[in-house]
Amino acid sequence: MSSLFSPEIRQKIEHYLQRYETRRSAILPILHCIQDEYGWVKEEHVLALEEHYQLPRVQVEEVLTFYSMYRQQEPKQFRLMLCDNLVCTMMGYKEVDSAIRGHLQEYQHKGKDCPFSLEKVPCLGVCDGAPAMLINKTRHLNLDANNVVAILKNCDTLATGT
Amino acid sequence: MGIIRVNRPAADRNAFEAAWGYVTSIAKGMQLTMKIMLKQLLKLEKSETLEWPEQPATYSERFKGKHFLTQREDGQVRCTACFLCATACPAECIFIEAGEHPDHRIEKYPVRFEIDILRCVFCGLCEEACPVDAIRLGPEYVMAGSAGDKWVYTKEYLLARPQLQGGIASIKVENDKHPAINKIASVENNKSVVRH
Amino acid sequence: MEKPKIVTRFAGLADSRSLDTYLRHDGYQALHKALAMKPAELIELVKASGLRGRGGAGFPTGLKWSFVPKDAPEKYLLCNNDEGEPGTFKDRYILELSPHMLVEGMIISAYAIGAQKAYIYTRCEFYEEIAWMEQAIHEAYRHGYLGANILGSKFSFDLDHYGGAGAYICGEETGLISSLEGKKGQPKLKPPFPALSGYLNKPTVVNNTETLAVIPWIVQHGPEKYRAIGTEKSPGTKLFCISGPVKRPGVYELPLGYPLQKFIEDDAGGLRDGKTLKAVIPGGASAPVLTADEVAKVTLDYESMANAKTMLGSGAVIVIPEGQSMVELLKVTVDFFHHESCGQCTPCREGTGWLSNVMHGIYQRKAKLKDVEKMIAIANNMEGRTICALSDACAMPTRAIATKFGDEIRSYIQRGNHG
Amino acid sequence: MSKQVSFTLDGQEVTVPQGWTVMQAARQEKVAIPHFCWHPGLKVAGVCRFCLVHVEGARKLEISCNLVVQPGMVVSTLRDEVKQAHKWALEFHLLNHPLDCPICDQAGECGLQDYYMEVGLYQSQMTRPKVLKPKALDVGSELVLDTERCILCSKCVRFEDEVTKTGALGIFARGDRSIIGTYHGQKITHQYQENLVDICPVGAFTSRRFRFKQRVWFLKEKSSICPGCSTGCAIKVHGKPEMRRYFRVKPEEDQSVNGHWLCDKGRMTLEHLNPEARLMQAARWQAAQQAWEFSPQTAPFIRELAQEIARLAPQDIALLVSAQYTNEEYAEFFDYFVKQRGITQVYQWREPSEARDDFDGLLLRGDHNANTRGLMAALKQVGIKAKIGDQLEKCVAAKPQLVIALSPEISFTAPSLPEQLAQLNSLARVSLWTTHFSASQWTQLWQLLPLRGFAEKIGTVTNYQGKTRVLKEAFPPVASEVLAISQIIAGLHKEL
Repeated sequence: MSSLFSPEIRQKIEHYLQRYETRRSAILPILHCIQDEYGWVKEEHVLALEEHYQLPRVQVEEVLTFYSMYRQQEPKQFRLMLCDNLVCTMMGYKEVDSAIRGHLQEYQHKGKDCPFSLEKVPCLGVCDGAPAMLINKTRHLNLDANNVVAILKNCDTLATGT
Repeated sequence: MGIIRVNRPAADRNAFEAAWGYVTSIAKGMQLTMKIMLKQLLKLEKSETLEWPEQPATYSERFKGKHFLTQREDGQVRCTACFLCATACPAECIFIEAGEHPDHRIEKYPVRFEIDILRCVFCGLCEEACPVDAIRLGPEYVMAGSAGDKWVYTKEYLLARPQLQGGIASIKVENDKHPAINKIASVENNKSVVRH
Repeated sequence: MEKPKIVTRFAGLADSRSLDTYLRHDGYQALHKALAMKPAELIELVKASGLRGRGGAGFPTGLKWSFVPKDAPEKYLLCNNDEGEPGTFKDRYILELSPHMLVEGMIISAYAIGAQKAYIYTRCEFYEEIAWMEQAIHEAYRHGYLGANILGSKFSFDLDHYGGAGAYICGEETGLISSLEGKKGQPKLKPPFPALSGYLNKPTVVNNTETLAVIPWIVQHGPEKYRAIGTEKSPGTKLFCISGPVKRPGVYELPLGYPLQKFIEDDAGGLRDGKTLKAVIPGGASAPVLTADEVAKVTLDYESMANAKTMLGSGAVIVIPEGQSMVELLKVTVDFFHHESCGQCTPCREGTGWLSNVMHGIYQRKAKLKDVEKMIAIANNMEGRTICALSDACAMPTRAIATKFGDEIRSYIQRGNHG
Repeated sequence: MSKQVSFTLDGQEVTVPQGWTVMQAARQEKVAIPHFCWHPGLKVAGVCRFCLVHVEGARKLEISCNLVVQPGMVVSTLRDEVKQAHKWALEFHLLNHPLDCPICDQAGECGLQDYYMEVGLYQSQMTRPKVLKPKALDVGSELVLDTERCILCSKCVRFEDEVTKTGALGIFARGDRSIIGTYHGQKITHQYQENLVDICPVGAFTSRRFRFKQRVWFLKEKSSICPGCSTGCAIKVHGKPEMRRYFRVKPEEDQSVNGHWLCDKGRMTLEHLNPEARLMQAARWQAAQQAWEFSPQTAPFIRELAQEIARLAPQDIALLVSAQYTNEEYAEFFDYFVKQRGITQVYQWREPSEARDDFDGLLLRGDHNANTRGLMAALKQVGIKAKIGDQLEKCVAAKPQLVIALSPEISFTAPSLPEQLAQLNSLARVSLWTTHFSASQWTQLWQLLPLRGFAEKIGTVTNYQGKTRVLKEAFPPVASEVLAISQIIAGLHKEL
C-alpha cells in the first residue's frame, strides 16, 4: 500500500468506496477528504488513487477540474472565498473586495509572506447576510470595508500564533 | 438574331479618281510623320521611345511580374504552406512541400516552394488566393534567358533576391492585414509596396 | 391575508433541530400514518394536495412520483439540496430549523415511490448545515426511523448524504444524478427521463428539499387542508427569500398568491435608508426582472409570474434599489452563468461566454449601441436549444434587462463614447 | 422482422424500424441534417445541438439524434426557423474556433467549413478575442492534438470509452474553458489511434503520418479492401495519381465486417504502395557485379521465363504462393500453371511465426494474410489438397529447377521475409513476382517481376468469415512497367 496517504485517509477512502453503489461515486468524497487533509489535490494523489484503488485517472481528473471547490495548487493558510454575485454586488461587495486587496497588498509592501489567497466564488446561499465570505470553512456575513479587515487581522494573529 | 444586309459600296467611278484618293491619303500621313520626326530631331518635342535596356522602363504599380515571397520580420518565409496558391494556379506551376516548423507557434512552413516560371501565365491568382500575403507578383519583367538557365524558381530565390537590392519591401510586419481588409494600414506601408 | 406556518412552525423554538423538539411537535406522526397507507394512496394524496415542486420549475410532485414504474426492483429518491441559485437560501433555512422535517419527508416519499435508498445532495459550502443534517440522520437511525423494517413495518430504507463540490449545474436534476455517480455534473440527455432511468440508470425521483419537507405536514393534516391555502392552481405555502437593501431580509413562509408589493413593503419592511424601488428579480438570478410598475401588479404564484413573463423560480426575491446600475447587475449575472456553464452543449458553452464578453465590453464602455440588440439575438438563440435549462436561465434575464432597461444600457455606452 | 414505424420527413412518408431516431431515418433517406456530435457507431451525446428539426406540435425545436420516431410524427428540416437555428448553432461553434485553416490538415474535409458554406451566417458577429488553449500536443504515436480547434463534440471521448474501452481521453475543466485531452498529456498507445482523426469533425486530432503531406482536395479516393489481415476491412485509399503517390488509408463503412473503424496497422499498408518500397522495373541479379540489373523492358524477362518453363519438365518446376492475392489472380495463376502446364508442386508461402488465431478483440487478427481462405479454395479448385501452413522449407528441400513465387505484398505481415528469401537463394532459378523490393536486403534471385499493389487492382478476396469482398476501384499503377499477373501470364502464353 502506498505510504502517500496516512492510515486514517486510507481508511476513509476504503469507507467511501464501500459506501455508495458504485466505486466511481466515491470520487467526490475522496477528493474532499484528500483536500481536507493536504489542503489541495496533487498529481501524485490522483495517480495513487488509480494505482491503489482502481479509480481511473482521467475520471478523477475530470471531476477534479470540473468542480470549483477542488484546488490543484498549493493553498495559503486562509482561503478567502468572497461571493461576487448579484446580491453581494448590490450590497457592497466592491468595497469589501478592495478592502481585502488593500490588506493583502500590505504584505507585499512589508515583504511578508501572505497567509491569504483570495477567490471569487458564486453565490454562497446566504444572501440575507450579503456581502458574504467563506474563510476556509467558516462563514462571515454582513461584511463591510471595516469589519472585513478586522476579521483578516484576527486571522493574522492566528497565523502568527501557530 | 438575324442577318443584317449591308449595301455594297458603290463602284469607284474611275481608276484615276481612286488612285488620287490613295496618293493624297499617303501624303497626308507622311506629312504628319515628317513633322514629328523633324520636331524630335530638333529636340522641340520629347520622344516616347526608351533606349531599353540602357534606359530603365517604368511600369504601373500593379504590374504582375516575377514572383517573390515575403518574409517575416526575422527573415523567415511568411508562407504557411497552405497550398491555396497551388490550388488556384490555372497553370499548375506551383509546387510546395510542407513541413513541421521547429518553432511551435508557426507549425507549418514550406520546405520546398517552387514555381515553374515557363508554365506561369502571370495571372496573379496566387497572390489573390494567399491568406497571409506571402506571395506577390513583383515589378521585374526581364526574364529572358537561355536554355541552360534554371527555369524553376526555388524558395530561396523567391524569398531573397539580391538583384532586387532591397527595392521591394518583401518583409511584412506580423499581423499586418491587407490594406483592403484593414483600413488602418498606414501610408508608410502603402508607399513601400513597389519602388523602382 | 392569513399566513399559516407549515415549514416555519419550528421557528423561534429553542433547540429546534433536535429530535426531542421535533417529536414534541408531532414529529414522525405523519410517518406512522403513511406507513399504514398503501404507496399508491400516498401518491394520490400528494396529487390531491396539488403540491408543486419548490425547486424552481413548479412541476406537480404527485405527478412526478406517478411516472416511476411500480415494478422496478431498484429505485432511488434524491433530495436536491444543492441550493445555488443566487438569491436563494431557503433550503439552508430548513436545515437550520429542523432537518428532521426533511428526513421524515424523505422516508414518506421513498415509501410512496418504493425507493430503498435515498441521498440528500448538498452543496459542500454548507459545512454547518451538513453537520446538522448528518446528526439528524444519525438520530433517525438510532430511533428506528431509518434502516431495516421502519417502525415495525416491512419497509426498509436507507438515507445517506452526499456533498457536492462547487457546481451550480448540480442543482439541475440530471446534473445532480451525474455528480452523484461520481462524474462531472453534466446534465443528461432527456429522454430518458430520470423517473425511468436516472441514478445508475434506475428509476429515480429528484425532489427539492422544501418539497420533501412539507410532505409530512400534508400527510398528517390531509391534502384538503393544504389545498385550502394559496391559490387554485398554486396551493399551499412557500418559503420566500428576500434579499437586497430591505429592512428585514430573510426567509418568509407565505401562502402562494401573496402580493409581491405587500411582501416587500410589509413583511420585509420596505427598502432601507430611504431608497426607492427600481426593479425586482422575483425568482433568483435566472428569473427575468420586473420593473417597479410591474411589481405592483403581480402576486407570488406560478401563474401570475408566468403572465408577467417571468417566473416564481425558487422564490428568491431580489430587491434592486434606484441608483443601482443594471449594467453591473447584468454583467454579474452573465458572468455567473458563464462561470457555471458545464460546457457540454455548444449554445450554452459559447453563448454564455459570448454574452459575458459583450457585457464586459459594455461595462468598460467599449461597445457599440447595436451590441444591445446583439445580446438579445444571442439570448434568443441560446434559449431552448440545450439539454438543460442553464442556457435559458442565462438568456431570460439577459433579454429582460436588455429590453426593459435597454435605454439605460445605451445611455451608459454613450456616456462612455463621449468620454 | 422488427416493427416498422411511418412518419413524415420533409413532406415524404418514411418508414423505419421502431426505435430508430429521426437522424437515423434521415441518414437512410439521404436527408442531410447537419451534425457534429452524432456518429452512427457511437452512443448519442446530443451536445452539439446542431441537428435541430421542427416537429409539428412540439414546443421548441428538437435534436434529431435523440428524437425517436413516433408514428405519424411530422418532421421538417426545411422550415426557416430550423435553418435559422442551424445558422446560429454553427455560429456558436465557430465562436472560439481559431482561424487555422491554412495550416490545418482538416481543411477541405472539415465539418465547420462544409457547413459554413451550406448554412453559414455569412456575417461575422465576433468582435472579441477567442479563448486560447494548448496547440500541437503530442498525445500518441499517430496523433497530434490541437485543443483550440476542438469543438467539444466528445466523439473521441466516446470512442475511447465505448470502442477501444481504454478511456484515455477526457474533457477537463468546464464551460468554454473545457479542454479535451489525455491525463497530463499522456500518450494514447492503442492500435486504433487514427480513428480519432477520422471521427474528429474538425482538425483537433490530426494524423502524424499524414500531417502536412498533402491538402485533401488534391486527393482521389478509391474503394478497396485492407490487405493487412484476414479481417479484410473495407477501406478507401487516398492518392494523387498524377504524382504516382498514395497518401493515406481511411476506413469505409461496412457493418458486416469493420463497422466504421480501421486499425493503425491497416493504414500502414499504404507504405507498401509508394515508389520507395516498390519494385518499379523488372530486375535480374548480376553475380559478377553483385548487383541488381534493372530493365525498363519486361518482355525479355517473360521470354526468359517462358524458355525455362519450356525447357524443364513440369515436375521440376514449383509454385510458391503467398495468401495475399485476389481470388481472380489465383484462378488465373493456377489455371495456367497447374491445369495448362501441369505443374503439381504447389507450396504455400506464409510467415512461419504467425499466431493465426490471435485477435485483438476489435478488428486485427493474427492471420496477416488477406486471402487465406481464397487461396485454399483456389488450391482445392485445381485439385491440390493442402493444410494452411508455411511450406517454404519443404519447397527448398525439394530442390526444383525453377520456382515461380508470388511474394507477400505487405512486409509487416512477413517479418521473416529477408531470411525466407535467403533460403531461396540456394535454388537455381527463382522467378519472384513481387510488388515491393528492398535493395539492401534482397540478393541473388534469378529474376524479379514487378506486380501491381492492392490499390492498383480490382478483384475479390475472401476474409476469415468466408465473406467474399470486392476491391472495387483501382488507381493507375505507379509505373508503366508494373504489371498485373494476368499480363505476365498473357506474355507467357504468347511465348509458348
